[in-house]
Amino acid sequence: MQQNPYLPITMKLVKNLVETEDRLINTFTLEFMNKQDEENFKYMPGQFAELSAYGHGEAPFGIATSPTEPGILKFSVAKVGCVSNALHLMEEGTMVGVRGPMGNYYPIEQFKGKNVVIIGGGFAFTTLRSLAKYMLDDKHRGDYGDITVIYGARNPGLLLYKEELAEWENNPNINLVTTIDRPAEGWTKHVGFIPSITEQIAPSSVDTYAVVCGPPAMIKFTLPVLEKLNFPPERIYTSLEMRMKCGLGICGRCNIGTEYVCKDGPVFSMAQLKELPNEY
Amino acid sequence: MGEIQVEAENKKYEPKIAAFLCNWCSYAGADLAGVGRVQYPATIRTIRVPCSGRINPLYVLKAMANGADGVLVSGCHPGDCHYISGNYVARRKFALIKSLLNHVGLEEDRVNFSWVSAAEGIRFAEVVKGVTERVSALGPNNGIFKVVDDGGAAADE
Amino acid sequence: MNNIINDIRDKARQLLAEGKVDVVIGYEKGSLPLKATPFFAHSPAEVDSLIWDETCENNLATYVAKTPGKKAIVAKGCDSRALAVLLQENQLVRDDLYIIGVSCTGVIDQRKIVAEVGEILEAGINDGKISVKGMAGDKEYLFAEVKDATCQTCRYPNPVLEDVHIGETVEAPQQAPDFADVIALEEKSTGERQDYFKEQMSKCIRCYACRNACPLCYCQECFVDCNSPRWLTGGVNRAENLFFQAGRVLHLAGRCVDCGACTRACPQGVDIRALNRKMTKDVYTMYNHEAGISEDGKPALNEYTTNDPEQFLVKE
Amino acid sequence: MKISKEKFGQAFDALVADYKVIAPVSDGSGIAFTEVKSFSDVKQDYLNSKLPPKAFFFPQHEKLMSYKKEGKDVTVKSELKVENTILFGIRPCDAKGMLLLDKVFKNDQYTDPYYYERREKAVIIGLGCTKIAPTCFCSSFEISPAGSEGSDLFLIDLGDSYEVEVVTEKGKALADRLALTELTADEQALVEKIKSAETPSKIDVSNTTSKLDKMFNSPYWDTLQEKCLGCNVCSFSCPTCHCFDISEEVRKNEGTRVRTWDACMAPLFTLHGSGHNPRDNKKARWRQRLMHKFNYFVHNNGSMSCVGCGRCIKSCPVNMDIRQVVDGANKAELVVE
Repeated sequence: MQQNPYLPITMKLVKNLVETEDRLINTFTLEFMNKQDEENFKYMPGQFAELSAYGHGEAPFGIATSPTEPGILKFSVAKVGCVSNALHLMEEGTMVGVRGPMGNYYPIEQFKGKNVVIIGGGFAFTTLRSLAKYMLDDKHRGDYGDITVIYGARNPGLLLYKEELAEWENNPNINLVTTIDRPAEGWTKHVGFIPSITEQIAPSSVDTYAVVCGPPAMIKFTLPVLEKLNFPPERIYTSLEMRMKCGLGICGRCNIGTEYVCKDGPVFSMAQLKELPNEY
Repeated sequence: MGEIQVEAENKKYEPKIAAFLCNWCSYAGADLAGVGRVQYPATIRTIRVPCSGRINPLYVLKAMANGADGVLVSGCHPGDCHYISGNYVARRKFALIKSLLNHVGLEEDRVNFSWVSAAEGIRFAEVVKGVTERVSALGPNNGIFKVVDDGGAAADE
Repeated sequence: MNNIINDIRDKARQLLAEGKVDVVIGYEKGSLPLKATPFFAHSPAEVDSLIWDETCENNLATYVAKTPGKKAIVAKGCDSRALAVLLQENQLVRDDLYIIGVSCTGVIDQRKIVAEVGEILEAGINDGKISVKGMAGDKEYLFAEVKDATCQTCRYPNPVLEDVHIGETVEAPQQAPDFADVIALEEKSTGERQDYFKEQMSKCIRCYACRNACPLCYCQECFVDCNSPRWLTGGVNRAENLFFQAGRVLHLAGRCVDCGACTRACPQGVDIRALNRKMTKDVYTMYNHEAGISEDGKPALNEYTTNDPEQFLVKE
Repeated sequence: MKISKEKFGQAFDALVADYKVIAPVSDGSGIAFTEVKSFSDVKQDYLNSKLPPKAFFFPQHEKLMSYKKEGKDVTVKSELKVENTILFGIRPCDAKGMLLLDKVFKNDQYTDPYYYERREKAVIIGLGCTKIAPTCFCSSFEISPAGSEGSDLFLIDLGDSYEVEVVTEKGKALADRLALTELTADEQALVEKIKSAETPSKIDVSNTTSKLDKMFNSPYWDTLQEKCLGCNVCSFSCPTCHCFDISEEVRKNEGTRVRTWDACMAPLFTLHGSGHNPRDNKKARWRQRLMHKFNYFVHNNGSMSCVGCGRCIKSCPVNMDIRQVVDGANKAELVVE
């Protein structure tokens, strides 16, 4: 019989890093306690896990690490509710619960042999980082064509994973475009909203998949741009946010039409979303 | 072993009383009792509130639900409220809280209201003594608000 | 009764036709015998569904704030009192509200009937007599025999607030409020009362029908749903149920108009009114206050006098 | 086959030693399924319980696990407890409801152990309906008031005796403990008559699912929901509603994770931490409720998620009648988009 899917495994919080200058987003690095746990936790970019802050509750967060980074999981979490607040205040070394991996993942099999454009806004960049990191791995890089990442935030201080971005800047395997909404002192790269920067960069849609994650407004205005660039809806993917509890497709709250975001999602193509009621 | 333990526990039984004290009078009164070294039982857990008018009836219910053996709410004497009318408004609320809780079967002496001024350190000690005695006589909170758990973690120690 | 129904329809038709209101909130015949159901007439063509009789038990004041636009409402005495409290608390815009007042002699307590004749198959109301065909037998009742408990002690059968009155007014009892039910409970011992409420609370399933049916429970976020602080755990047990009911009743103290909507809404038959009535009695005896008997005035707990009774103070 | 009620009662009392036995009992304000120790406590003449028997597999409030924190460490313990159980007197609508819940608690990817292990260790003794309430409409869903689908052992009350039908292996194991005899021809005829009965109230659901496919943007939802109070009575009293919440109960350094019934009618059900709420109005919530039962569930599981027990009709404070709601959807005009 399969393991009880309601029981979390225990992982150790080894790093609680303040990620953004507004101190609202922290990145938690969790370490597997044993090999067995790690082997059972086989995941792919785009999946999420339910994190337990014992004494406060459980909440779902996208996994920011890639399966190519062994031993750990990372989550970048905005401070909004009960659980995320508790996580932010947690001391390093504390044990947290993790259930997962849950949901589906970005269709990396389909991406093979194609170019991939990753477009992310704000702190929705977490699973996109996982995806980029996965494709950039030495073992996988050869499977994919050009990888373009367009990533924006309101200001430079709100960009996630700054060190990694700096590294990607100089990595010939990836074409990184970063942008901020308004000019800021010391910022020499793009300035402008993601939709217009995307339009400006104009990635070719030939043999290319696009993955878009970000605030609803950003997605709303980016989609027409992608359409203009001739991306068909089947080749545009996004990841949905929804209130979830069980993560198993049972408790009912993430139900949209016939789909349960936790089990059938969170990754959907725009073609799939067009078939679903607009309730997300 | 059960019986012996129960007996031993009975001997050292000291009620736990949640005391909501208004910042301007009763809390200062309690402070005065402390400064003046006035002895009173160490049964109260003080929670300072800005005014007795701040007391939400749910505070009292929650204290009982979480296993307090008694509750004491104290504010400025009517007419002396730092905010002019806070305790006048609170007074009606308190009368109804007390009445309702008694009506649903909570023993009368578990929930207590009083007015204690900043100058009444000795009286504050007397109030606590009186409340402690009466709550002690009632024994531990096994009342109808306490969340009784069937063996899980939520049971009180 | 037929005249009243016709007059209600005429008024509703006129208000909608003249564009004075966008919707008329009243009652239509329900799907089950002896049941009326709230009805929202949006056009003059729909007003012929409106009815009025002893089955119109829901308190329609519940809907007023939630219904957008200008609205007319068919209001009994208790509905109008709820509206009065809502107005006192600035929850409604008086100009957006047209009150079609109807005097009420009480509503039927279906539970009494079902307890005797089983599920009701057919029923008719004629001349104050209710003839019922039930699964366990047939019976004819006098209206007085099956009148809802709350209506038996009602002192405001005529609307306290209205823009038009339909039908005749009924004679309102002049004597002081009757709290015999509360007194009977008060005279029991603490232990007996505790047992009574334990039994009642063990029935509650926390579906919140009482809260949602109550015209005066309008908090944006109810304390039971609040997660910081969390007043209640997810538990459904008699202690937490009492916490919920007592918390709700204390929020309603001095505001409850004793319409009985909570108790009628309860699918489990919990005696919620026993709590509300106690507060109503206390507020009346201590502060000589009745909730919602006029548009101006304030709820009892929003006011005070310098010599309010203080018997509740700790014994010293 | 049949057994006299007296003999059945004796066998029932013997079962109490080996099983936790749940049966209908009169609790003063109606019928409730409760643990019983003797057949004499069982209410035999009843329409149906106030609340559905789903709670024995999916309790309203249930501990999933408990934990203890010590410093930065934590120990976690499962709270799954399962007993051998017999549910006696389950009506055909509720038995069918359990089959539908089975599909929810075991989907293409996950099995819910709390539900499933209890379900596997439970035997359902169904009891056919010889009286049909005005709110019953199970025949709308190809459920017969005296149909044995979903039961392990199925009984029909013949007055002094029960007709006994063995439906599953589990039922057979129980039937082996009963001294069964043959039916007389008259009894056989009576059984046939009871079995052929239908509920007088029926709704036509033949085209409802395909109609709802096209109704997401229908104005029907605007007026439908007006009188709904948004309480949870219909969901809690529904034998197929299964939504739940998971929360934590904490005392000092210990806590339990519990799940409690929740309902799609509650505004907080879909509220995000960010404040965004995809179903932030009653209209969207009512649409979800109806769509889920009569459309989404059909697409996912091949049948409607309503068994026509009529509990929601009976207990709705404002007499919202699901039969009328479905009928209204059947008749609603489609908007051309």
